[in-house]
Amino acid sequence: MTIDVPTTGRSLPQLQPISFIGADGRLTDTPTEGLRIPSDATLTGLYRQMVLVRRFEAQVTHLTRQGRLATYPSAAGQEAAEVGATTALAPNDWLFPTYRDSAALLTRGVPVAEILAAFRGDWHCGFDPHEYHASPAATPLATQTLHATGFAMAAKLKGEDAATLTFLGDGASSEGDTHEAFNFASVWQTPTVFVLQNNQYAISTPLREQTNATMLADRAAGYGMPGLRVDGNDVAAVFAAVAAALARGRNGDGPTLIECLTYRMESHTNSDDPTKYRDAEEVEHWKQFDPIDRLERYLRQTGALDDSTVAEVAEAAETLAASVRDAMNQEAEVDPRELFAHVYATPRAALAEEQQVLEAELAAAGHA
Amino acid sequence: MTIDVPTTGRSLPQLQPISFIGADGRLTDTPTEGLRIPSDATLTGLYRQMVLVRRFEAQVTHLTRQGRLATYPSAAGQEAAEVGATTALAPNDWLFPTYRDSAALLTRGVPVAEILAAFRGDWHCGFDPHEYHASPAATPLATQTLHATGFAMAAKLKGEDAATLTFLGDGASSEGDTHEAFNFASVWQTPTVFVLQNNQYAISTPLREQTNATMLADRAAGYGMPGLRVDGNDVAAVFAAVAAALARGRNGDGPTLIECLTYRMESHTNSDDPTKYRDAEEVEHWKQFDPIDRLERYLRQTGALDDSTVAEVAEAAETLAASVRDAMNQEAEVDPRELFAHVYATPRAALAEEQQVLEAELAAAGHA
Amino acid sequence: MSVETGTDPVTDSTEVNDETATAASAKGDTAPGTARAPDAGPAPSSVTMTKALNHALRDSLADDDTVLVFGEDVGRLGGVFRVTEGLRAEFGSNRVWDSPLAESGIIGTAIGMAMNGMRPVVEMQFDAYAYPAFEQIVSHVAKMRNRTKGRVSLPITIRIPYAGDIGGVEHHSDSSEAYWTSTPGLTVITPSNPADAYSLLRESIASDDPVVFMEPKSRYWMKETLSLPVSTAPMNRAQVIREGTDATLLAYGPTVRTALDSAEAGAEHGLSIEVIDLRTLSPFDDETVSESVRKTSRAAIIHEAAQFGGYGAEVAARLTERNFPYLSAPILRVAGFDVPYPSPKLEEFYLPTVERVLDALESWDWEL
Amino acid sequence: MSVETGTDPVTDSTEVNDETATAASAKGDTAPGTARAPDAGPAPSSVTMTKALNHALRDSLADDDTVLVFGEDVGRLGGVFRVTEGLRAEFGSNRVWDSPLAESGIIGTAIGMAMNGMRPVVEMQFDAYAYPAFEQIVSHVAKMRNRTKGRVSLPITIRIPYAGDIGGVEHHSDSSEAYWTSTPGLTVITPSNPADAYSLLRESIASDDPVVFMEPKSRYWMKETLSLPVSTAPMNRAQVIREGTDATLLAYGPTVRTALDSAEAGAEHGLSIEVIDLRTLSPFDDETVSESVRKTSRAAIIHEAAQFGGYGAEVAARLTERNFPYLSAPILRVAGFDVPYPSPKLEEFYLPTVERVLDALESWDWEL
Ligand SMILES: Cc1ncc(C[n+]2csc(CCOP(=O)(O)OP(=O)(O)O)c2C)c(N)n1
Ligand SMILES: Cc1ncc(C[n+]2csc(CCOP(=O)(O)OP(=O)(O)O)c2C)c(N)n1
Ligand SMILES: [Mg+2]
Ligand SMILES: [Mg+2]
Repeated sequence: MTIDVPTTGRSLPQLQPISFIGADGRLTDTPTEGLRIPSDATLTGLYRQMVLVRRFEAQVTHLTRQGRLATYPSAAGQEAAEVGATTALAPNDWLFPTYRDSAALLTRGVPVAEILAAFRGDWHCGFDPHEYHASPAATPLATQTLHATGFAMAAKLKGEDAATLTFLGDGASSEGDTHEAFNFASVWQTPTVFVLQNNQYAISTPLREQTNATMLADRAAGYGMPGLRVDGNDVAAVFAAVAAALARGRNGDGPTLIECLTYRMESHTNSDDPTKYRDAEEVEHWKQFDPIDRLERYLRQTGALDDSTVAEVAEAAETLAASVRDAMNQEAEVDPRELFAHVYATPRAALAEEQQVLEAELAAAGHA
Repeated sequence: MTIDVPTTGRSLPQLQPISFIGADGRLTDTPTEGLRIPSDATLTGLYRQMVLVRRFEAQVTHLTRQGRLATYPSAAGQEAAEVGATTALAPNDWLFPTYRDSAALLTRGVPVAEILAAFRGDWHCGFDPHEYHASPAATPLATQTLHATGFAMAAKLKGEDAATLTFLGDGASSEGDTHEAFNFASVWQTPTVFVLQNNQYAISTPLREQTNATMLADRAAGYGMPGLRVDGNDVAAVFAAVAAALARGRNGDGPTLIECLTYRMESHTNSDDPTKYRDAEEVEHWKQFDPIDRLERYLRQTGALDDSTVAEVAEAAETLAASVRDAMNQEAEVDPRELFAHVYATPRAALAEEQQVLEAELAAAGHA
Repeated sequence: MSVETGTDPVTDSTEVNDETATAASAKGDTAPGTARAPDAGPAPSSVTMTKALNHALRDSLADDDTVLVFGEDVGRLGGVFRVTEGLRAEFGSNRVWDSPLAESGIIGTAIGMAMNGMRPVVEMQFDAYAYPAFEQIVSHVAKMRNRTKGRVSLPITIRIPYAGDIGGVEHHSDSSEAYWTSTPGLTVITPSNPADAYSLLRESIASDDPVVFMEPKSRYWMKETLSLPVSTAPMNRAQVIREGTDATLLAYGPTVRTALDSAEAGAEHGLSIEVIDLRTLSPFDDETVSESVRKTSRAAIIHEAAQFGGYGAEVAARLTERNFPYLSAPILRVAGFDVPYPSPKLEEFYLPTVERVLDALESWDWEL
Repeated sequence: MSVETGTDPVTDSTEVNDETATAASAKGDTAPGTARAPDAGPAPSSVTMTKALNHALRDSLADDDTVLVFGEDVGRLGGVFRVTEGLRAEFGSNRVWDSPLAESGIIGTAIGMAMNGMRPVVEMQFDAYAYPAFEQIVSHVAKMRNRTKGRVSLPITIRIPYAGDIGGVEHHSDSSEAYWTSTPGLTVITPSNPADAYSLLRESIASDDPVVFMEPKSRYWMKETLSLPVSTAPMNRAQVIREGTDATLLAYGPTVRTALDSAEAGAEHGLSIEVIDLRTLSPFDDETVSESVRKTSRAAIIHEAAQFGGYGAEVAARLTERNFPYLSAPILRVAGFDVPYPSPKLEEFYLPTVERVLDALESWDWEL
């Protein structure tokens, strides 16, 4: 048979997740597929940002329990993946997050109130995607993976030096859209990095009922795309892997799938009841792999971090938390008339009529 | 990290397609992954059936050109995959074919007129799926792969000794449903065999714009499912691989993906114009891999086939062709009232009213 | 059957929807009284709609071995709205289980199971999340019986929590009924109270036609004092739940409450308003509704979905066609505005309220 | 602008749809005359609708670098209906290309491209094959602008060949317009003749709103003598294409021909019938249509899709709401029956015919 096929790099990822810094805060001897550990300066920045986002998540979860937000899906425990991946982005790159990735948006520089507008119920997307180079957080699972692919395709067609990064979950990996995105990205060789946060659960459904594969990174081979399995709680590994993948993409070498092994420490959202589907021991067990603890230990060893910096970062985190409280304790202004303002670029007479109906109702009810 | 994963059989298929009988009619020395060549008796039966379906396809294509059928997608050139896979089914197994797989339905015993009813325009599905253990030929691509998975799941839950086989194309492999079917089948370990007929084109789109993978069988690893790449024009290899996969499935060992490398010798359907997207030389080139020629040569060498059997089979093929002509030259009876008969199990008053409208129109137009 | 005020679901963390309930307010309710007096059976107790649905599933599972319940998080967790709570423990994971996260996969495999003699009852977690399964529902579930001349029926029940008014974030509050009602081949049912929820779900599961069973999320926590099992008016029939002579209000699911409240408010203005709970959207119960409209000569249909192309259009059009000479005013529609479903803080302005219904009633020229 | 009888597409094998055309009969047509007199330009020539569409794509590609054309078989083959013929050769495969076979992938990546400044024009090969993309269209294409307060617009044109009457096998003849028109955020357009096809497609591509552009397959081979470019009445406006005083027939796409023929036949019975080509289904041109209906006091809407929940329901409901005192009869609907689209031999009984329209007209009480 004479089928002409690309056979380069046809292989499955190594079984052991790529990791630089072990749970004990020491360097591991895991093979790292040619990746190099980021500098202490970079790692210190990552440490700082992880501490900030952890405090952010805790604060928002707390406010949600108090009823200030409608719902909130926290990424507590997943800080290394959120921060490591997002920090690797260049300003021109675009981020395509999900509902789980507020920490990534925060890292991307989106103001707190704009991130949380959706969860407080003010408006579906509170920020300007073009300003932060980040798409609205997607709730329909896996759909954003295709947006990231298309965006990157346009960048490639225009000759722009930009890549895209999209997060998705282990659950979302089962959706048809994920497959289509992997395939389109690889056929078109778009500069797209798929960061699959395998946090072991899709709401209540454990990984082993989601896939029968050894690892989700094994999917990549079926698309002729490199796949990596990374210790998702080692921010050094996540950063290095994502940065290399983004560089590959910008270099015209196509997409990469990076599976980050991690764990969702909190419930799915505030109203979930995880006792129905997982043991307290399992959560306990994962605490020993904490991404912040291990990095702090490591950086103290190298001398890049000392008590005073740790204290300074902790203080910055408290300042952030206070600003979250301030933002969420303010009532957001919502104007009912905006219901009609943004549906179409081209005005519609029938919508104007409906707006009049609403205005009359508002007037009758004594609204401003 | 302590993620518990199944690592058995984690590997990519061998690069060389599994093949017993080469294009030259001689035994190959390709590694065959533990499969064994079928007996001469079995191969003679497969030869016979391939000759019949080739004649069938030619006859139907001819009648379609004459306008007796609305459209027809021929599987000429793909007889080994169609016949080899379908013959491996046990009576209790179920077949889930596509529009391309009339040859499989013929092999399954569905009467000619009932297979062709859909293409002649009589009714969407002309046969009783329960009688032939074959679902209606699916036109929405890849959708049937999920039906085959669900059917097999029910068989498994009921403890039935039955497996399912579904055909899909290289183009259909890109649809989200294909991914979901692979995944559900592997997570649930259903007795399902996915026979992917990679005939190099999806209408006009060549394989290399459909996937960047080395081979489509590489997809299997990402689901923890065995994947095989087979010379799809070697009926011995197809039969052996599918039979083994069906046995695996019935044995409780889950699904298998089998990619059959083959080639669509005819246009996509009668109204397609393949000169727009492929060279005559390419078609010429593939003729040397013809599935029937090579098997005939091989069986003549082993002595299982001689001139008289070949002549007898040719005669049977002509008889079949005549019966196809007879069937298609008869006018099918279609009763307009049947429009309303099968939509719901529970009768609807509004449909009865609509039927009266039609009856009145028919009466006015002088219809019976 | 007596009536209680619903409790706030927020106070009972195991009984609430995991994504949206915190912001949801329980809707205190009077039961519209469609339940027939139960036969001698268990003592009446207070039952929420979720409990009634749960009971119906349990009884269907117990009565018929072929009933299967699967979908996202319906097993261990018991569904994000707890409708399937306890069923996995009671019937085992061969009858009730968590599927991989893929809606097309869920419907597609349900089709295969139904072809193989099962009665799958599947859940789409929120109605925007039925959209990935749109092709399987529209091209197969709705059409299989007709395609095969009635030889293959698909007794599938697709449970879809729908509509808003629970403070859900984007994509969690759609009313998708028009997509299903405009698809021939589907039966579309929606209960508005616990008794109907029980009775209609049992009938849906027992039906040989595929049923889209739409559960109004904002009514999930509505309570009735009820003895289960209960048998209410049969499916496919609408029901007059309040008698009146001046106008007819038509409603279903979440807006039945709005209609009853509007009738109450109308009474204060001296209007005698009849209220009909449609219960089944397809088929439409022309007999019951036309009879009422001929009596009152005026009608309005209330729904949450956007007005343009909504289900109310069909209701208005067919009532006008059938009753034109009896009408003293056009059939009105009181519906959501023609905009995407808004974020929680704006939904009160979007949803049809008693005020909007009364305004519509006032817009009629009562001298006519 | 003069008119020619269409030639039978079967005689010209390069100009026909590859799946269904053999059984298709060309519809000889009179052009309804919506085109404005062209400015001084190329000499008039005979143009089919496919050629007009092709010309519109070519001109849009030439005028605007951000216009991209991709989808299944739109490149080398020029689309199964040849609408994109020659464009890949002319503009190169960075502007016009064949995508992998996955509709959700096509729409999802188009969204990403549009976010990155492009104007993708994508084709869904048949309208049942837009269903796999339903979630991307409904949850993202329709909602992105609103979600982001107008910050992200998606100037995507989704071309969908739709409707029947071409002898297509199952799933090749759906009329899916009701799904799109009941989705706020989408603009839905359908031309009925070559001049409008050109002009409306150019406007759609230039629009900042996403447009579902529905091309009536049975009109593809309709010819008009025309100089391109041509500019007809603007999008979002309906057009009176025949004046009359006794009744108004509303039609769009494939049924405009039926409406004109019915008006002709009505004239023989002494009825003066006005015909309106809706051209844009969403938004609905209330002004033009209500004016006509107030004048004639009677109207009927004709479409191929099933009546229940079809687009005609919206038309009938809103015309009645707005013009009730002016109506001397209910707005009628002459539509397909409430059954799945039938196989080719039955479509003549399913489709609304001139006879069915005339019967409906007769059913009115003309003394009223
Ligand atoms: C298409 C779709 N189906 C279902 C849901 C409901 N849902 C929201 S989150 C979730 C689980 C997602 O799990 P995973 O992808 O692992 O991400 P994680 O929440 O763990 O970050 C589900 C089922 C959805 N949002 N979209
Ligand atoms: C969901 C869907 N999209 C598009 C089509 C139109 N279509 C029919 S056959 C075909 C190509 C299929 O190619 P492949 O899967 O390789 O099968 P082959 O025809 O080569 O046997 C396409 C695009 C379809 N039938 N279903
Ligand atoms: Mg997860
Ligand atoms: Mg193919």
